[in-house]
Amino acid sequence: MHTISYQGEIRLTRYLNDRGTPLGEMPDWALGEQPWVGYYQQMVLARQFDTKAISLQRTGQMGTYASLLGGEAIDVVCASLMQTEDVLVPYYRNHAMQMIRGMPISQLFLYWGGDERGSATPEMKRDLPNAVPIATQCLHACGVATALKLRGEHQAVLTMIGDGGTSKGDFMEAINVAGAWQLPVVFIINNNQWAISVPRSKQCIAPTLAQKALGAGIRGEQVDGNDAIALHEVVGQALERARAGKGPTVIEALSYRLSDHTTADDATRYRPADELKAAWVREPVARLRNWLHHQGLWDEAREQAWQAETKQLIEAAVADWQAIPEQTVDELYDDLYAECPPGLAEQREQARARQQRRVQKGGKHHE
Amino acid sequence: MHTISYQGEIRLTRYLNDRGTPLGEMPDWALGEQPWVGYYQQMVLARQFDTKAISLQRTGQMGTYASLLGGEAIDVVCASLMQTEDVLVPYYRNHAMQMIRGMPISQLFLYWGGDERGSATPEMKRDLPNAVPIATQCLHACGVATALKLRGEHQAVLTMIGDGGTSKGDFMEAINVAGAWQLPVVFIINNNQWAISVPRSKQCIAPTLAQKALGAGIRGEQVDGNDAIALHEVVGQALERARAGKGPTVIEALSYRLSDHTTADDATRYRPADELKAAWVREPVARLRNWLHHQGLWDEAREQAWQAETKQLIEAAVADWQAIPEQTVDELYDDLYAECPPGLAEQREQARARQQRRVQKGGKHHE
Amino acid sequence: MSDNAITLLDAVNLAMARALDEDPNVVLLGEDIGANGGVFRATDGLQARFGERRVIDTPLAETMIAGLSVGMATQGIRPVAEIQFMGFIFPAFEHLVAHAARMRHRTRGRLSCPMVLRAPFGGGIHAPEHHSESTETLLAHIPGLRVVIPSSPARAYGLLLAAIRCDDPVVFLEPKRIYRASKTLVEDNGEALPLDTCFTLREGNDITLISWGAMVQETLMAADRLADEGVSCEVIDVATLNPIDHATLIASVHKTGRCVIIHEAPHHGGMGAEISATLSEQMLTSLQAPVRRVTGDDTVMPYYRNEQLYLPDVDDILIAVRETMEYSG
Amino acid sequence: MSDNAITLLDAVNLAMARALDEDPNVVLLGEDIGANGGVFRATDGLQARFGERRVIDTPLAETMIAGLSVGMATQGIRPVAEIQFMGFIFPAFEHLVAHAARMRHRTRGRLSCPMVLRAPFGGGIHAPEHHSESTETLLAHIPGLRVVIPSSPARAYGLLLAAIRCDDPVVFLEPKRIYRASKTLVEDNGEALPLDTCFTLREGNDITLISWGAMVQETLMAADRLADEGVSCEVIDVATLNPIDHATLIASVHKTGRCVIIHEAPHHGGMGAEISATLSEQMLTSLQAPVRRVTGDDTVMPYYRNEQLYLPDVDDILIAVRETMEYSG
Ligand SMILES: Cc1ncc(C[n+]2csc(CCOP(=O)(O)OP(=O)(O)O)c2C)c(N)n1
Ligand SMILES: Cc1ncc(C[n+]2csc(CCOP(=O)(O)OP(=O)(O)O)c2C)c(N)n1
Ligand SMILES: [Mg+2]
Ligand SMILES: [Mg+2]
Repeated sequence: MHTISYQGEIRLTRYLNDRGTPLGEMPDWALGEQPWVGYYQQMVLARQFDTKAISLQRTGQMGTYASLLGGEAIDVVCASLMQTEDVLVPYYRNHAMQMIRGMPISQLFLYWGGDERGSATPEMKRDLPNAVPIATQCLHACGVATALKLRGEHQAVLTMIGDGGTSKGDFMEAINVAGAWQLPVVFIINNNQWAISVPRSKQCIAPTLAQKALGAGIRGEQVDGNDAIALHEVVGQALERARAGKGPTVIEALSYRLSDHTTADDATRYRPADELKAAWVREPVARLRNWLHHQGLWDEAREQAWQAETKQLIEAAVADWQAIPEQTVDELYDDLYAECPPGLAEQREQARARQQRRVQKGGKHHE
Repeated sequence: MHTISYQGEIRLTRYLNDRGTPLGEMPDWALGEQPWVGYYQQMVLARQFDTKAISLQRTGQMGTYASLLGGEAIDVVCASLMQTEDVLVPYYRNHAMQMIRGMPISQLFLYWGGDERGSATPEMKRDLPNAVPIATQCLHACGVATALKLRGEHQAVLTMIGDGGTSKGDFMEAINVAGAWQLPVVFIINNNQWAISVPRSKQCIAPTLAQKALGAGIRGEQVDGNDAIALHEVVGQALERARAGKGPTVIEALSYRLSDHTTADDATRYRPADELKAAWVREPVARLRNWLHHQGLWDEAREQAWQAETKQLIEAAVADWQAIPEQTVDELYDDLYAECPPGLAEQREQARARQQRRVQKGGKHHE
Repeated sequence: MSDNAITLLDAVNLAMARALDEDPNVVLLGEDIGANGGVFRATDGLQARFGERRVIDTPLAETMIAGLSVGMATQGIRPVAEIQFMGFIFPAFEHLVAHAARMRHRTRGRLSCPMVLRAPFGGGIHAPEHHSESTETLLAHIPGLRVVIPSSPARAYGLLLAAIRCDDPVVFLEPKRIYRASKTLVEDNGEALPLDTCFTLREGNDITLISWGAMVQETLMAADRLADEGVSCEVIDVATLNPIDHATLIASVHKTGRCVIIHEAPHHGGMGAEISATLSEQMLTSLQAPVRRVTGDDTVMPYYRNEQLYLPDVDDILIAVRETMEYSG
Repeated sequence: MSDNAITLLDAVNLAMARALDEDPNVVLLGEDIGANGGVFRATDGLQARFGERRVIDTPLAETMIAGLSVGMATQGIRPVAEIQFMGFIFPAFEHLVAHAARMRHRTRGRLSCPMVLRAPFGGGIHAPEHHSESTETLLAHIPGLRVVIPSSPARAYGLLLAAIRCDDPVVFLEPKRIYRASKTLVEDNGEALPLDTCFTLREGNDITLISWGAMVQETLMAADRLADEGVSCEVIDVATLNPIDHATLIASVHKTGRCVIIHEAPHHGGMGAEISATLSEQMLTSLQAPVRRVTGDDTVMPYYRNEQLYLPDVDDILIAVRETMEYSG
């Protein structure tokens, strides 16, 4: 005797086609200027930042950098919908989220310039810092959410992960406990189709990544990650559900990594050129701009003015960053423990002497 | 615009009600003597083994032991359906599986008596040994299946895990890669409702554990784990699919841990007495016996004879076990590496001397 | 013995009860710590007393336990997580090394990670495979992670209180072989012990015996026997393996000139090596004999039938000490 | 330089190609090792040559990579798994410690686990956080797990071949700072090097310098400079950290009477401690000066902007050697 003990499904949300034209009648809330123009402006800023960061890396002024190209809509919409007291637990591609959350752009350069102080600004409040290990952030997000819940705070935690990261146990343990404890977390999967050189199809045979949520007994859905309007609806509702104590959500945002994995990567080794070309047609920034034009909310003059303004903003941030003095040797030792233990203090002493020796030898501060 | 991008469901299979009465018309294959009588006999043997092991532990002759009480049908049906060249990757409650796979019962006592040689018998062929870490076996099963696939062998791998174990990343990473690589693995979840003191409901909010398979994009189903006939159908089909290259299956077998977690546990601390009582009504051995009686395949005389026979078998195995001489000190050092390295050989030398010293001091061989 | 005489296990429970009571941010989590009170009963009665929000049974996943704790700790909660046996700590490693130990450093003090990870460790209780390991070295080598091991009821109480109050992540390893070995008087006075000093358990002049965890018992027994033979042993419980209070150890060996280090963990690269190396490096010429290590061997901890073959015993210590005392160039 | 002059990285690739060619049971697996040839190109061209069944891109999960390897290895496959950076090895720990290292012991030889886990390690290439760690100690302390570290193209080739052919599990750590540091002639003759001996790279009489991995370069440079100062250094590359060939080290220090150990990993509980302790314990009276350790400090490896502040350099070695040479009681 066979009976059905469970049924589940995944919904995909999409409002604009690749060119920014509505796929059907648009809902009322989608009409009017707000918040779309703001989103668009942030997305342009994000892309400017990205361009600058890559050029700084190429000219030897910054180290390995993970481009956000193609993820602008996801980052901007998610961060914009978060309340100040919500908590962000980012992954390494969320520069635009971090900016919108209040992290000065100069700090982003500081971080990607290989300096821990990039994660130290008070503007970041209780948001977690960047950290490179894949998928661990999902469990931290659950821990943060547990803390909020214990305190009776009705805020949400938002965390993001790549398509590759969903194969790692941390992600699956996280969505499982988020379900079991009904934690106020929104998990965003930035499914940009590649994990360095490994295509989405090799991570998992399931047709969607969102359906991993079904195994955890929580809500899962897909959204077009290049469609700011669809994102606005889906992420907004998930954040509200979280804040209202209605539990966690997994949102798979379908996007495309338009860049190399990082500046240390060369995607031409493994990625078909025509796939990349096709992806550019669907990219989020132009799509939203087309919609805004179509709606009469944006024009070439505003575009030029905003491009110029953001460029200036970025250049100013670079200058701010470059004016920050080097860390002292001490900073390698301080902040490891609440108080520096005697043995470590001794090592710090020796390191100071060593550094002085190196400087006297006429070397630069670094290397 | 909302569209549905995925739909999935979980099926539950059950043929006999709690008392062993058919829930509806029985399929043709379920009628007749074979294999049900054999299953029943093995289940009785398993329970006899279990009773003996617990009494050996209680009388100080054996260490901590994990009872299989309530899991007899799952173990017996799974192991019986496996072909000799299939590979078993067990968890710590699969004593009956191991017996049926050819492990001498004396070896089982040896293992649970705290002696590594229990996992060393040639009868175990390429089956993996018992190991205590939760969920790791699921990844080993995938590795074994990968090996079989690489070699072009059309065999299946079967592994088992508890309900609690499904919360651990290893399980979820395993079913994910099993799907991605379409590995010939059957994952059995023995959902006995408890992970030591933690009830099933606290592991995961999803109504079934089988639906974790949906997230991995593979087949998942539920089966009444106290119903040997349902198990026979579901596990048999999954093994056949695996051998035929049709991919992996997750089977959640619904059972109940009728024992304490192990002999070191006291379930009365956390488990309602009436829940246990209710579970005894559904238990697998009596259920199958009732069905056999009902079908005229079993009677009181055969019962008595078989009980006596198995008792003898077990006693003989105990005697065999007790006749096995102690390990030598050397065995702690040999078999760690293919060849004992010089430093370790030196330690072995000293250990021999130390052991001699201890024996001379009039101590027992052990302690 | 008075009414307040308690075991090491009781002391662990008492310290947690105290911490739960005095700080609403203290939260316990782990497998089976609630109704069951933990498989060793370390959390016995605490869920009943403090509720399911403060004493939380988790799903079965050690990575998750560690990861949750890190997240909670960044928000000012003080999670005290239990890993059921140290043999199951490995899934927690990535979060301990890459996150707990680095949160403060990574954010230059903006966030911190005041979590405690408790785990019973060591052999000798006839448990199954993987329940008897001593892998403290792996944790003590990690910069930023404090590793603390009590060896008496009083030190269990005082050090665990200190660990919970500490603003750094602490791995607190409980020597389960002596969980119930003896009862001593422990006053529940809320006084923490320092996390950066060794404990000199017995003063002596001829030789310094350095140990931690359950082996402190055998070490003290050996010292008793040696006293009868006229050898005066100084016995030190290292107690905190990272950071180690090298100064106390050096001062003692400076006085005695001889040293035997005793631990249960494997010899090769064990923390005994760090102590032995430091002593020899710092006071080569004042050592009257080579430092000796009495340790577990570099093989797998055997299943319980043979675990006594693995564990160092009093005789092993006696022999090492006698040979050290007799050493001459 | 001849046509056969290759880098350490080339040598790693060459050894794997050879192993794939000579044994159909050898299989490579890991993240990005296929079309991409690995993020450092260690597997460049191998998938094209040996096919997708022999050179397998895995989903992104290190626990899985290790667990799959264990399962495969029990069935006679010889998996050579890559962990992209050693900083991401922690999720693999449970499988390494509880399974790979124990499979043979657990089954008393019925099954074995002939797997290799490769990982690039160490700092100095300006990589992001977690890409620069040296945590070899954590692995070398685990009984049953061999830990091998090459420091030249020839040793990379010979030791990796040995590791793949070895019937024990081997962690093979590649010093990525010297992946492309220099090219030397390596003949692709299929000859493995022993997994249980140190390599004496330079003979000398005054002092023994012991190192492994990338720091062997600085050590050799220091030895050159010291030769100019009239100090004759014996330089030994330990190469296998478990088991360690203590005999060669002891014999050398017996000859020279002095020793400096150089490694990049943190000082506290690093493998330098094991070597230092063993030397002092074995030859207290023949040491003419205390053993010295030149190591990384007990703090987190800084982000790349400051990594040079962390890494020991030639000067640090020179100072330690000079002080050791000048030591008198
Ligand atoms: C635990 C761990 N393993 C490996 C890596 C190396 N690594 C960095 S990014 C990356 C791919 C991630 O892909 P995905 O999750 O899809 O995110 P994306 O970078 O595409 O946004 C890998 C393998 C890492 N950082 N952490
Ligand atoms: C990694 C790991 N963590 C913890 C344990 C301790 N432990 C042993 S059995 C068990 C509960 C397992 O429950 P479940 O998976 O439901 O299997 P069951 O014992 O009920 O068959 C726990 C927590 C372990 N063996 N391994
Ligand atoms: Mg991706
Ligand atoms: Mg269970």
